[in-house]
Order: sequence, then structure tokens, then C-alpha cells
Amino acid sequence: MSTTNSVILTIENVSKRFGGLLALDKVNLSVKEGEIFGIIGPNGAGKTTLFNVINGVYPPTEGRVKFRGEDVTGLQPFDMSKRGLARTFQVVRPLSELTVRENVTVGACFGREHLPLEKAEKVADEVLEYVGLAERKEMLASKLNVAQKKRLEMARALAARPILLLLDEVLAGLNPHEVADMLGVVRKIRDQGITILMIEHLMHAVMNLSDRVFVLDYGAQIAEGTPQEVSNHPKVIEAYLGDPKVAQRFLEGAA
Amino acid sequence: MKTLSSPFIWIILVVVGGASLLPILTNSVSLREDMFLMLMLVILASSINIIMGYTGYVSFGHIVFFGLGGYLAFFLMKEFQVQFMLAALVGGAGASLIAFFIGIPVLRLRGAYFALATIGINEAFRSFFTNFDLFGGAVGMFFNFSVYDAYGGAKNAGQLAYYAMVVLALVTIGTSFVIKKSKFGLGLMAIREDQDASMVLGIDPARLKVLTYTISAFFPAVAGALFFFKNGLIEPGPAFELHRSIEALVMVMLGGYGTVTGPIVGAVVYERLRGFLITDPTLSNAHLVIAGVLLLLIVLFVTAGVIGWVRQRVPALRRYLE
Amino acid sequence: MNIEALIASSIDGLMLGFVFGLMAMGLTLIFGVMKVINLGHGPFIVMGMFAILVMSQLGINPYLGLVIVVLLGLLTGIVVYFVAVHRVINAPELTTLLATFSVNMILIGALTIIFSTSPRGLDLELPSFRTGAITVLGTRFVAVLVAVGVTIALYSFLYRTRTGKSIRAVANNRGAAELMGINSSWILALSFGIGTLLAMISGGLLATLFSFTVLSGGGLEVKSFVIVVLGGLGNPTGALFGGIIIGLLESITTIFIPVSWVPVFEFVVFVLILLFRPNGLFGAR
Amino acid sequence: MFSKMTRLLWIGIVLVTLLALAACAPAPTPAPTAAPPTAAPKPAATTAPVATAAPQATTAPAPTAAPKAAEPKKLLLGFTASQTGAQQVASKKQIEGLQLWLDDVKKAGGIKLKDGTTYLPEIKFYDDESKTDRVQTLYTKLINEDKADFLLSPYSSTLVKAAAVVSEQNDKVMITAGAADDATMEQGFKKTFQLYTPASRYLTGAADALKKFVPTAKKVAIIYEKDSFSTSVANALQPYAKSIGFEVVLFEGYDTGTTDFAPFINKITAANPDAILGGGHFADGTTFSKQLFEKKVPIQFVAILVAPPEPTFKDIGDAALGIIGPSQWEPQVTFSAESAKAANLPYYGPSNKAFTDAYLAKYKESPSYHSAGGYAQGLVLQKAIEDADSVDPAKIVAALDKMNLMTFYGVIKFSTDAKTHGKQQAHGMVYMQWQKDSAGKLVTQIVWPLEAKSADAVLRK
Repeated sequence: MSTTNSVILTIENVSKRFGGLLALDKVNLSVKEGEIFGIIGPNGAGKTTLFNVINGVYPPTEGRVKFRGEDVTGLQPFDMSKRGLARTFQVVRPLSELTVRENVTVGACFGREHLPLEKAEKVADEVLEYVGLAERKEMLASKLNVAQKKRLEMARALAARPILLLLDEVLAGLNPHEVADMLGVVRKIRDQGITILMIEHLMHAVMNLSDRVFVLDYGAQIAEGTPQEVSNHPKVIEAYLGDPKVAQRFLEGAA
Repeated sequence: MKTLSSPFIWIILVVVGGASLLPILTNSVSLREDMFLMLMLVILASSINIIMGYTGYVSFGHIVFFGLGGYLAFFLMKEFQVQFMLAALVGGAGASLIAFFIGIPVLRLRGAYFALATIGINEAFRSFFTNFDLFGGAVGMFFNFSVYDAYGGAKNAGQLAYYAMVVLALVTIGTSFVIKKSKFGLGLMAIREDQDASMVLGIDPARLKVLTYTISAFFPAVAGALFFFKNGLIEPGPAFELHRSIEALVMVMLGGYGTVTGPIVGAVVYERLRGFLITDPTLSNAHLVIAGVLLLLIVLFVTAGVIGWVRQRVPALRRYLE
Repeated sequence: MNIEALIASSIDGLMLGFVFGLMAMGLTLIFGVMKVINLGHGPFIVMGMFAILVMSQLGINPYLGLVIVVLLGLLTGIVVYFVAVHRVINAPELTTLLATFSVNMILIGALTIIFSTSPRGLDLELPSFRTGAITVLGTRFVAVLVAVGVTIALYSFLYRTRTGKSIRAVANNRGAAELMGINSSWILALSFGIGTLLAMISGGLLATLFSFTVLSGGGLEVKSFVIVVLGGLGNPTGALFGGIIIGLLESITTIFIPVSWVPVFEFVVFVLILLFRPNGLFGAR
Repeated sequence: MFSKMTRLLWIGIVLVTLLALAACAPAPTPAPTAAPPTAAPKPAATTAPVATAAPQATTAPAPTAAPKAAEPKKLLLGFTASQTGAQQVASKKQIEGLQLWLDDVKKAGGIKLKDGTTYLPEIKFYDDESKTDRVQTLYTKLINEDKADFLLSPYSSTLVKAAAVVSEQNDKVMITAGAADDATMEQGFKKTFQLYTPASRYLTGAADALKKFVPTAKKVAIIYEKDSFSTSVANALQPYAKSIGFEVVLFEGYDTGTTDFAPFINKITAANPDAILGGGHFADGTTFSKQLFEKKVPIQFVAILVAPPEPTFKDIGDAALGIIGPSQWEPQVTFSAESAKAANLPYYGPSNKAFTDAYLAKYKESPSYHSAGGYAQGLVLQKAIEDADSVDPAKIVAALDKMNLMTFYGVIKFSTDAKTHGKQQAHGMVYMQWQKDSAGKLVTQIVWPLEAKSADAVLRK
């Protein structure tokens, strides 16, 4: 894959402490332009916390976050959005009493390009077409099913025309058919040139999609590399995959 | 602007404006008085709807701006003989400014805490004005009748105040519509639905909310100025009457939260109902009870309000009935 | 300013504070259990006042009457809950606010029809104790005893009985409590009843101290909000302390500043606490 | 189970509501079930049923000519009343007084002009909920829709101010009772006439009385409710008290709605005054008096506004004892045809006794000064119509401007100065006190002015 491009996001020695709990412990990673970067780890490993620190939901206790060469540590989420960062939520958060189209329009209006309303609506229509929600655009967001809500989140994030997209478990709760669809969408997004940082539990999907994978366990990074390297990493096998054979199966499933 | 090409808003404005002309055409002063009060309530309900219906912040003490605008304008008219419309606008601007500074800290509060804080602010201002001798303290301020001579006598002044109130009502409704249909309004509704998610989508909630609060303070303030100008006197009690604020919330709910037409319909229905109950000989004793029972029935069974209910029932109308 | 007046006022304020605390406890309990700001709180207080008035007119000793008020309050609260609150218990805040506001309108309207808005007072005399400028009013002394007694009873109920524990469970997490087999509707209704009876008892006590009208509830309701915020929303002990603080604050500031400025001071403090200590002065977090 | 229970409750509610409606709807008879026994009459019933007791109302000396009873013309008097809200009590008394006047006029066969035209007054009123914002709308309605010929006033200064703006705007004559605010009558009104003694003269007499009753008194505390009326009273009292040699050791207002006076009383006690003057309205006045008593504050002279003259003030028991109150009128006043002659004034209307007895017979309650004010509103209008021999507003205004007479309610004369036109000039206050009669029952007595006294003043212990 074309991973020789420049670095777009750097996390340097980031720690995050909640009271006595160390949720992130000196994490370092860098994401390159155009790649799909997967983050895996058991429940409670600090993956979502890492996302929250990256997009400014809370500032890191220590360490720096750099985005496109600029130090963005401690910036607010809306500042990050303007700089071209978009994300979806692990638990979907549709704007329930707004229509699907309005939801996506919000993304376009307040995202990187800060489009005026009319242009934003056009973008919303395009994006809805793209993720396959076009027929439902006049529905209230609360009336969608889970898979559709996931697509809506994705559409809303895309409408912001991000440079880097954070996907937090977009596949969770989908049936195999819907997973396959969604994987297609993610690939298409990457092919547009948008860098993707994704948290995923569905192992074969991560291994299959990602150019590189990063493993967190109890807030600490234990491995980083290509899917192959990571799944053979002894620490990963010990901490996460448990059994080397399981790891092998994942890779095969992904192939 | 594309928003203003929507036929919907023009229909509303024509209906409201047309109704406002009735007292002039029929030359009925008492109808004019009724309409004056009703338009004032429409303004109050619509501006509360901007902060509450669009942004999701239940401002219980919104009446504070009515009082502040009334007091500022009254002071200017009485002490400096400022023309009433100018004084009203200055009163509105002053109240907005105060809203801006109050809004910055207070809008950080959410839900019940915000609602309680607005009550506290209103009560603090009311008791402050009771003690503030520059503005007449407990006694309040009153005009000598000669003030009205500048407007062709008291009778004519009432007429002028009415015209001003009509214009203000139309502007308020127009603003409410423009906000709702704009990018700004979309941002507000995103905040209402999920403030944290809206931040991630690129919205700076603090900025938008303070701005909204500032705007929504302007209209009741000007309405207060007009009301007390016509009244000829202002006192802390009637100026900062918490009950009126809560009644305005009731109107918004009655008509439909978050819609442009809802507060208008709510204000008209509520005011007509109360007016009817009070003047009806057999019901007047029980008017509070009856109004209460009706309100309860609506709250329990028609949660979305009249307009909201119609929108739910007839989805085809959603696009047209804002 | 004079030190004797200060001491005398502190005692007066402290004693009144207990009754204020009891009054606010009802409001905070309802909020704590079901996240409802009860705008019917004022009329409930007033109902307590008039219940005592009616009973004393029938020749029942006001303090004995409080026992009947307890039952009346519980019943009223449960009825009001099922009529006005139950259906919208999961709806947004605003809906429950308006539902309880309509209860307020209905009750005030009905009370006005029955009693008119003329001021009433109980002709109740208890001996007061006096040394120098300091007078301890008998009625207040008894009111403190009742307030403390009711608080202790409430806490024993909440912490010692099965039902009380269920109330606390529902307050903590309604969904989980339901999974544990607790009938939450019933518990919510009961809590609303208890909140109401607290309001009514405090109303009954206030009636022994001051004259009152059907409309007295408005001011007391707002005062309850202040106290509840001071003590932390949903925290009954906090409410008791909040009441005492407000009682003391009002009485002590009266000595130092013109009395009419006391409410200004009080409401500014209220807003500041909301801004800087939204969990109340004793908020755990 | 609970949804079932809720449904049952709902059915109950609906039934109760329906019952209530059914009970009200076909009931124009004067016995509303739910209302208190002396409930104000329904607004629609413009004239009340004739009272059974027949007082000897010495209504105006009718013109000698006794023409054929031509069909009497209707004369509509409009006003608003506080049937709900804070001012309900006093407002009710005021209407009761007015109603009694209507009865008397009816019995006399209406108001007769020299040409034989007879006018039969009727009243129409709406509930203003004690709130100013309703007042203006309702007065406009009375003027324009109901076509009221003359206006009477609501109760309390604030509401009257709002009403007067509308009546002046519409060039209607309005006779006000229940409004003592000086400021109201200094707005350059042309057709508004005030029956009450203005607030500025409410308590000045009490200061005089203090000087007489407690010659050693030096220091007074003036405390007042922070509202329009009480503040004007206090603001006028302070310089007056100083001018007659008192030291004002405390001059402080308290917030409307204050319920607990204990700390404030401590503060007053600390200032060590010989007398307390001031007050506000009914609720605060009674609480203040009660707490003063409970705290055994040893101040001999206490005079407060509004509350003491109300008969229900005695509900606070012994705490009422010795409290003095300024009153526009009391049942014991001594205005009579004789005293009018002595003062060289014409006397008009029923005797004081006739009024008091008739009131007691009709309402089973003694009249308060608010009741007297209500009756006087009608009486003054009646006299003005007779003097003007017309119902033409301009002529009525002229008649009112010239009026200078005594009634059971006292002397009435209006200012004709452009700035204070219509302000009451002649009516004076009396000061009543709660005392114990020989049977140990609480009664009111007039103690000041001395020439009107019905008993000697008693100092508090």
C-alpha cells in the first residue's frame, strides 16, 4: 500500500488519568496520510479514551497531540473538527428529532469547510447517496434502525469533508451482511484519500482492512505494525488473542 | 435570502399582520387592547421558544428581560424625554447586553440547574429593583400624563404603542423563522439534541448559546418597554413577575415546542381561554382550576403541542408547517 | 448593631432554619428519586397550613393535627403522582415541570374557591423563654423538635426499612432496581407521597409561626429551590443544612444590612452557588 | 394494575370536573355552592337581589316634583375587582359596600333628575386577578364594549393607577376608592376623583397621637413594606415625625412577602425606640403584631397600616391588644347631620348607623373602611348626578369639582388644582385601637382624633 506519505497525526507520550485510574500510559503513535490505521485491544484498554484525547473531548494529562504538523493538544472538539478531524461514536448519537438529511447537513455546515446551509444540503444529499441512505433522508433520525444509524454517523462525519476520520467500532452490532456493506464503504472512503483511524473489535475486519495495527492493553501500547507483525507478536497473543492458532484463523479469515 | 422565499413564513406574517389590522379596521379599542396583550404574549412565547425550543434551555425566568427592557426604556422616556420607539430599542439593546454577560456563566449549566438559575436571576433583579432608588425603588416610576402630549395625547400614544407592538411581533416571528431555517438554527438544534455530539461535529455550543440568549432577550425587552409605555407606570412586581414567565412556557408547550407557529398558536389559545374564563360569569371563580385541568390534559396526552401533534399526524405537512 | 440582637437573631434564624430545611427536604427527595422539579411544592405547603387551620377550627390541637397531615400528605402525593406525573415520568424535564405546574394551578384555584385568599392565622400561644434581649419563642421551639423528629423518622425509614431501601435503589438507578424486582411505579408514587407529606408538615409548622394566605406557597417554593440548591439537588440532609444556612443567613444579614436587601443578597448567593458549586455546598463531588 | 388505577383516577377527575361544571352552569341563583357564604356576586348579575333587612336609608332629598314614573334609564357603572389574588379580601368588602348603595338607590326608586328622568344604576365588573396587566384590558372592554357610563375603581393603589390611565385616555369619569397613593393623583388627571385620604396623611396623625399619649416618647422606629403605598406613607411620615420633635432611630423597609419578622424585631428592639410606626398590608401586619407580642417587646405605642382596621385582625388574639391602626372610616365615627351643621357643611346620604346596621344585616359582618369606601363611591356619584342634574360627563366633573360635603364616610372635597386635580382634600383619617371590653372581648375603638374618640387610648405593656 501507499504508506510512504507524510505523517498526519502524531501522539507523543500521551497519558490520561481519571482520578486514580491511568487510562492511557505514555502512548506513542503516528498515522500516515492515506492509510487505514486500526486500534485493537480488550474492553477497557483505553481505546475510546485515546480517541477522546485526540479529538479534544478531554485534554491529555501529559503528552502532546500533533495534527498535520500543528500542536493541537487541549484544543476543543469543534476546533479539531475545523482542522479536518471527524469521528463517529461507539454508541451512536443521532440528533434524534432532526431528519436524516438535517443530521448530515450539520456535519457539512460545521465541518472543515464550514459550508453555508444550501451548499451543505447539497453535500448532505451526495453523502447520503454514497452511504445508501438517500431514500430515508426525510425520516427522523430516531426512526432509523441500528445499521442505518451507523451509516448516518458515518455520513455525518464524511459530510464534514475530513482529512482524518476516527471510526469507533462502526461494525459493532451489525449482521454479517451489513458488515460487508460497511467494509465496502470504509474502503471507498479511504480511496477518496481520507486517512482512517479505526477502533474495532471484529478482528478479521481490522486485520483485513488495516494497513497498520496498534494494540492497547490497560492503557499501554504493547505492539504496533502490519496486521501480520501484530498477530504474531508474542505479547499480543498473550494479552489479547490468547492462542496463536486463533490469531492465525483471524488472518486467514481476513484473507 | 432563500429562507425568505418560503411561502410559509409569508403566510404566517400575513395572517398575524392581518389579524393585527382588525382592531384598526373595526375601530374597536377593546379589541385593540386584547390584541396588544396577545401580541405581547406571542412575542414572549416566541422568544422563549428560540432559547428553549431550538436550543433546549428551559429559561424559567425569561421575564427578567421584559422587566429590564421596560425599566431601561421607561427611565429614558421619563428622565430624558427620549422618543418611545428609540427608548424601546435602547431598552432592548441594554437587556441583550445584560443577557450576554449573564449568559456566559449561566449557560454552562444544564437542565434543571439552568432553569433554577434563571429563576434566581429574575428574583435577584426583582428584589434589586425594589431597592434601587434611581429607578423609583418599590414605588416604581410613573409618567405625568403630559408625557403623552408629545404623541398627540394618551389615546394616540396607545395607538402608536399598538403599531409598534405589531411590528415587533412580526419581526420576532420573522426572526424566529429565519433562525430556525438557518445554519445557525441548525447548530442550535444540534445542541438541543446532543450537546457533546454537536461539539464533535464542529459546533462551539458556548458561542451559539450565548448569542441565542442575547437575541432572545431583545424581543421581550422591547415588548416590556412598549407595554409599560402604554401603561404609564412601572413597578418591580409587575415587571418581574415570575408567573408570567411560566405562563409563557405553558404557551410554548401548548402550541408546540421548537416550531415557529407553535408559540403563536399557544399564546392565542391560552390567552383566549384565560380571557374567556375570567370574563365568563359562571366560570370565573373556577378559572384557575379549569385552565389547570386543560393544561394537564394537554401535557399528558398531546405532549408535542398543537402544532407538533399536527406535524406528527400529517407528515405531509412537516415541510410546510414549521 | 448590637451583639445581643445578633445572638437573638441567630437563635431565631437557626430555629426557623430547621422548618425551612424540612420544607425543602420534600422537594429535594422528589428530585432525587425521579428527577422531577415539583412546581406543585408551594401549594402542598399551603395545603398543610390550611389542613392545620381547619383542624384547629374543629378544635383539634395543631400539633396533634400534624399526625393527620402526614396521612393526608401521603395520600395527596400518591394521587397527584398517578394523575399528573406517572404518565410523563420518562418524558423530558419540561414536560414534568408543566405537569406539576398545572397541579399547582389546579390546587391554588381550588384552595382559592374554598378558602379565598384572605390571610389566616392560628390563635396559638405557647410560653416563650426570655433572657435579656433574647427570646426563644415556644412555637418555634416545638417546631424545631418536630422538624428534627420527622428528619430522624425519614432517615430511619430510608435506611432501615425494606421499602426505604427500595426508594434509595430506585433513586440510584431505576432500571437496575426494576431488574431487581422492585415495582418502580409504586416506589415512585410513594416517594412523591413522602415528598408531599414533608411539604405539608412543614406547612403545618409554618402555620403555627406566621399568618398565611392561599398564595403564601409561591415565595416558600422559591425559597425551597434556593435551599435545595444550597444543599445539593436530591440530597435530603443537604436540604436540612441548607435550610439552617438560609435561616441563619436571613436573620444575621438582617442585622447588618437593610432588611429589604436581604432577598437580593440571598438570590445572588443562590445564583453564585449554582455557578460555582452546582452540587451544593456539601456536594460529594 | 397501575395503569388500571391511573385510569380510574382519570375517570374520577373527569367526573369531578363535570360535576363542578354542572353545578355551576345552571346556577345564576345567588347561592354558589363552593363559594364562601359572603362571596361576591357574580359579575353577570348586575343588580343583586334586594336585601331583606330594610334600613332607613335617608337617600338624597328627592326633588319635590313627583312626575309619573317614567321608565328608569339604565346607568352602567363598570369596574374590576380582585376576586382572586392578593387583594381579594379588601376588594370584596369594597364591592359589598357598593352593592348596599345599589340596594338603597333601588329602594328610593333610582336617581331622579329635575325633569323627571330616572336613572337606575347597574354594575358590571370583571375579575382582575389583582394584576395590573388585566386591569387595562378589562377597563377598555368596560368602556368600549360594555359601554359603561361611569367607572369605579379596583382596590389598591397599583391597580387603580393602571385603571386610571385607561379611563383618562378614554375621557371617562372615575371615582376611586381603595387607592391612597399620592403619586397617582399627581399625574395631571382630569376626570379621576379620589375618595381616600392620600397616603401622605395616613400616619401623620399617629405621630400626633403618640406625642399626646406618651409625652415622654422621643425615639420612633419607622418600618414599612417596600411597596408603592406603604413607602409613600413612610416617606411622608419621616419628615413629619422629625418636624414635631421625634428622633427617627430606624427607618427601614422590608420586602413584600416577608413572612418572618423575628430578626427584624430584634433589630428594632436593639435601636430602642419608644414607638413603632409603619407597616404594610394585612398579612405582614398581622404577623408583625403577633411576633411583637410573642417576643414580649415592651413598646407602648405601635401603629401600623391596613391590618388593624380589618375585623379579622382579632384572629391573632391578645397580640392585637393595644395595636393602633389608621382608618379611613370606622363604625364608631361621629359624622352626622348635626356635626355637618356645626361644620357648616351639607350632609348627604344615610346616617352612619343606618349604613352600619344595614351592612351587618346583609352580610352578617361588620363593615370595614373598605366597605364604607365602596358605598361612598356610589354615593358621591349619585350626589354629583343630582347636583349636575345630568349624566353628562363634563357637568358631572364640574359638580364633583364643586363638591364639599359631609357623609357618613366623612368630609369630601376634591382638589381642583391642575397638577393634583381630583386628589382628596378634606377627608381625614381616624385611628382605631384594639381594646378589651368589659366582657374581655376584643373590640375596636376610635382613639384619635380626640374629638372623634369612642374610648381612651390604652398603652401596650
